[in-house]
Amino acid sequence: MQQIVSRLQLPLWLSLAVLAAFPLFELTFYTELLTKIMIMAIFAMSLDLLVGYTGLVSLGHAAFFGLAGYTLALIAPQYEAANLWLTLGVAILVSALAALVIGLFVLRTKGVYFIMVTLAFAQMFYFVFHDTDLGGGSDGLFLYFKPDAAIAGFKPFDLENTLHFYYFVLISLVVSYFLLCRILRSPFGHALVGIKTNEHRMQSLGYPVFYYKLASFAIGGSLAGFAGYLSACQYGFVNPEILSWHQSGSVLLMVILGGQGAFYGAAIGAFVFVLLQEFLSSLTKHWQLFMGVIIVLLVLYLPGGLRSIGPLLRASLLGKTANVKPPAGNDPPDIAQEESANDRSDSLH
Amino acid sequence: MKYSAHSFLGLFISLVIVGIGVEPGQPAQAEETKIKVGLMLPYTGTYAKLGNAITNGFKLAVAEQGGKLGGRPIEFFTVDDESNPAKAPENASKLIKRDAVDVLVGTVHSGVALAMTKVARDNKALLIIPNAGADEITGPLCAPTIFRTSFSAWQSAYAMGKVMLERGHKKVVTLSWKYSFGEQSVAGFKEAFEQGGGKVVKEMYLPFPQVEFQSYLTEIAALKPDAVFVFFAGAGAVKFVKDYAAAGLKDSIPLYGPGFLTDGTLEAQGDAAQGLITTLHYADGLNTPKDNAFREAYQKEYHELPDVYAVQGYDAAQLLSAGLTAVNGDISQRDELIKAMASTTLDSPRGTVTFSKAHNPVQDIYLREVDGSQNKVIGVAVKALADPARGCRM
Amino acid sequence: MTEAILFTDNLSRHYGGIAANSQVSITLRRGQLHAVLGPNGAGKTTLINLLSGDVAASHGSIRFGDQEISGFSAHRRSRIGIGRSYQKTNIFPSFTVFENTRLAAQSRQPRPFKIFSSALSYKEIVDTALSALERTGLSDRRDDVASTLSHGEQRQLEIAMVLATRPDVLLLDEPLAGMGSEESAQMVQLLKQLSPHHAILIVEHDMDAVFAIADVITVMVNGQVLEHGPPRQIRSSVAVQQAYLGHEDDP
Amino acid sequence: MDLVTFLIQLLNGLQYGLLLFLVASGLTLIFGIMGIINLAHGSFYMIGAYLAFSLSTLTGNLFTAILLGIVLSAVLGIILEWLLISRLYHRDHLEQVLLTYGLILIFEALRSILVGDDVHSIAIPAILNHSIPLTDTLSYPVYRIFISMVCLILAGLMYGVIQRTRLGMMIRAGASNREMVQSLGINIQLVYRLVFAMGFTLAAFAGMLAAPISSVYPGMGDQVLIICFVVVVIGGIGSVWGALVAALLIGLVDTFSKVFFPELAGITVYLLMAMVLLWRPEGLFRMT
Repeated sequence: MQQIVSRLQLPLWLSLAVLAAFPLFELTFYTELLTKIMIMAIFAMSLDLLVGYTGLVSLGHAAFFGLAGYTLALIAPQYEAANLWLTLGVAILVSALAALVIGLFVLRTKGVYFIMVTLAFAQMFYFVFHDTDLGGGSDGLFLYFKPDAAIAGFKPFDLENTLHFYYFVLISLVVSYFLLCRILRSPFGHALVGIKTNEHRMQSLGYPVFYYKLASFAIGGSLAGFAGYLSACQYGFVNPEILSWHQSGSVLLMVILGGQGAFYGAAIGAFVFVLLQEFLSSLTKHWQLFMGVIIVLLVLYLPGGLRSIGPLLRASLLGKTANVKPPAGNDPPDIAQEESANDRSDSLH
Repeated sequence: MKYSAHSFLGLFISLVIVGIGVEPGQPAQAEETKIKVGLMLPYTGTYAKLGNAITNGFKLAVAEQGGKLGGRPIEFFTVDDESNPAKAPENASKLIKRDAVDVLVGTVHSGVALAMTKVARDNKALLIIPNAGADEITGPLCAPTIFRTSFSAWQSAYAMGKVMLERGHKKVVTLSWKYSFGEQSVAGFKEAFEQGGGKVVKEMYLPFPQVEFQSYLTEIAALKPDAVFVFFAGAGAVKFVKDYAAAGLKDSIPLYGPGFLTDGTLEAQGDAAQGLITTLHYADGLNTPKDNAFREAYQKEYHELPDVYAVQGYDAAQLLSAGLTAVNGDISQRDELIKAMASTTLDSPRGTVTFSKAHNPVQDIYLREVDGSQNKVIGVAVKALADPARGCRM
Repeated sequence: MTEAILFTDNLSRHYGGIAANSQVSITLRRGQLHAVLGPNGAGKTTLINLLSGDVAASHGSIRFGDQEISGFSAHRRSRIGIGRSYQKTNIFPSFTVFENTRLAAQSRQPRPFKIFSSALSYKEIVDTALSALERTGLSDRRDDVASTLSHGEQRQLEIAMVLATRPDVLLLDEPLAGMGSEESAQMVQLLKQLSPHHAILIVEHDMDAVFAIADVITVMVNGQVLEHGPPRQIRSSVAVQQAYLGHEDDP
Repeated sequence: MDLVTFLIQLLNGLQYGLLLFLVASGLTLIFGIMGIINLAHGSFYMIGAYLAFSLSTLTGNLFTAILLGIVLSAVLGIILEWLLISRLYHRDHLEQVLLTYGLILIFEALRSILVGDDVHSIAIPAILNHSIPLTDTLSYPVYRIFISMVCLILAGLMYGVIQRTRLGMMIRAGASNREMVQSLGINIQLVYRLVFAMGFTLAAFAGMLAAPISSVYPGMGDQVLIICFVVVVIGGIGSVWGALVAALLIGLVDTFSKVFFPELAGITVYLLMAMVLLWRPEGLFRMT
């Protein structure tokens, strides 16, 4: 209780303050870039719930991201602004339902199968939008007006305004983060981490593991849908590429880059990935080569992600050799660390 | 113990954010007089060659005027659009908002161009499209600040409809990729062909960019039409023309299409393409003084023969030059500039080009026949053809 | 006679042509500690797997009370009151000892999908977990990460987790394996305490312990039941001595 | 649809399926035996096609190019296994996914740097550049028949190797029990290296064979990869026989759906996969 500002909270609040103050620089392009990055951070966190906390390595997460974006583009009227709250609700619902249905199929598989099957299902959605006239085919759909936030005539903010949109996304990011942390702290969240750690034992302890995984998959899908909705809003444009497997690959990369099993890690991953991409592509047209090399080096030498740099550095500075190499893939997800981001008043330790 | 790790990361994020805040490469304020041109074109991927040809053409025109247009030096900002529509809005806004370009030039891929059009409309930016042929750009999406120096999908396909009627074909099967440019090509063709009494017995589509044609060829063979109209470009065009010949159809059912079928692909298509008849707004062997001079200059500069894309890039610079000259390089006189651009008559390597009300080129569509590695002109399919600009309210 | 809880009738499991269990019929009763003996490969662990649902039966039936449960999944069997421990320690190595048992206790929570309340705010679950730790003597290690425990302590944790699910039937696969003598004695003591209120099936190699605590012993060989009865009867059985005790490899 | 057209479409479907099998068999072997999920498998196909292009331009003969290409891709496979893949055996699937995803980016970039982004085509060798007239309008290209025959022969060879030879025995044993193989004193490291090189070469070889009919273009590996995943999921991981059946099934379903439901053609194979998953989550021919 006495630790109102926990160890983790200070840097997080600092980052938040920087983000909140950034638009004061009046760099429109970079404000928009940050908006995009924050949307990707929500997307990456939603995947981290699956990868880092439930042990479900999904290579088809872009399906839910794209589905919500398309939902917005399809239900929004062409010549006026759509209602934000209504369309947002519908879009998230569509993503959640899709995740439930796909989950019923893909969760029947495990391991390598799961990876391939999620990829294949996402690809199926890609082709639905790519090959049929439903969503404008491979050319995609445009959204000429950003959704209107008015509730009963009162308009709290205007998304057409770059600044308003920026803060709307920033608040969404913060809310998503705390929501996820809360879920993680719940009995349900603890059970998910149990499943990631030792699914078989969870089963024999009496947990209907399938339904837990399904619920997690649906929550992750919904949040990905939220991010997809925001992304479609930002650019007023959806295209099959937003549900392509490269998009799924990129978001998985963000999660791993930051360090799976910590939501703020996924957010860091999103920041670093997008900025890296910006930076490399401004250097050379063959930026993919460098990106590829960075990925390979990351997997070989920093499997714990950027999040593990600190401990690694400390270990090498102190001359410790133990624990320098994190046990690949089996890192215990940081329940405790995430929890400390919330208050610890009910800790029983 | 955890403190240092997390504070490190927090610091890192902060630094990154502050870092990008400081980094933007503001061009020096001193040279106000420069006109900033943003080239958003594909420099990697399937269309990379087209992007380079357009860039070369544009820069050739600038070089011919001593590195200036309308008396102003030109500064280029380049973004590789990767032909990826998903990244298009962001790339376009990068040029408009970060680099604050005066003119946006791009691109090849229609989907990307549509997204650029939207961003340009939203920001009221001047946009010159040197290739993408989606009908909407100079149709429902038309705007005073948006120009095109290439063609609309409708144009070359409509001309082909007339040609195939003249050649006595009545019953035709069409095949194309299922995306708007393909569908619009087929629609343009069908309009001319059925108006003249022909009949399209079957419209077949396959998803873009699939290239497994065998089952479609089998169906064509079973339907036995008088002729086949196709829209394909690039890799798909290469493969289709070869598969068509390998299936033995080339000798029994004649194949036609807009010129993209055989442009920039002849080396790869080899014998399979010989004798194919296509329509396009440019051709080899036009033998006009302007075209000959252009070809010579281009070859001297880049050590290869120019293609239709280079012409379109060249004309984009000519169009901009016409506008800038009219306002003596003062790009802030936006209305005057646009008026001058819209009413100009370009002396293009392809012939004389004017602009329609929707800012689409009005131009001759040539009839061409593949001969060796060239698309030799054999006539004019339709003179001074203008796109109907359906849905344009301007 | 004490209450019979779990019955099997001609329970069999085949792998290809090999019968890991063949026509096993046993009855577990509350208050009775039922030990299963047999040489390696006799099918003892398979029997536990069959009862717990980790492995599906090829033939035969399993009844829990008056319910046929051979079609139940493992988690469902756990929820109706069949708890098991594993021969190879099967815990959550990266969690604290407390969280291991708390997670086990939480499995009995009536509303599992509450996603916004703190896991630590459920007093009953926490109490169950703490009491399971206390009974297994792990209370003072509850904040340690499970992987740092000694082998014997991990075995105790294994049992604590089963207890935290409050089962009626305990299926214990070699709970004493690898324990020191003091820990063993403690575990034997615990088993004695648990016996009156649970039906316990225990697979164990430690003969002295088995004969000291078992009420009933079943001897298995090659997947089949060889002999069945109270310890005295088993000790004097010629068949058992020939098949098993005669060439026992465990000292 | 008349009978002749139906039979020709059947032939089209089988030919497509056989080629798919060639790519997917390497993928399933690498999965099944080494436990590696390899996203870069599509890139191997792409590399094969570009090797065929570069080498046939260099030597002027496709067959020479293919022979050289096989040797080169086997060497490349061995180097790749030694340099990178061998470090992945004890890592989890997530890291394998990422590393091989990184490889895709690297290979595409190298392709762009070394060969450029143009579309290229490769001439069909003169002796195979004929067509067999089937109806008055349609002929069937001999080269497509040639591809099918080669694929069939390879499938037979693979069956023979896996069922009859010592290497095959190691492969089968390696798939079912890695530790056991090690304890038998078999050099598992060597087996893995061979299997990976074989998988690489199979994919590359398929790319070389297909190059004359598909032409050679950037990003050609992507589509192949995902369809191969579907093949492996349907057939069952590690089962070469399953891959053959699944590939033929997909070839037929894809071809006929293009004829009957052109709108849904892209989706039908995935629907097929969904149905198989409901029925048998482990695939049709899961190796046990």
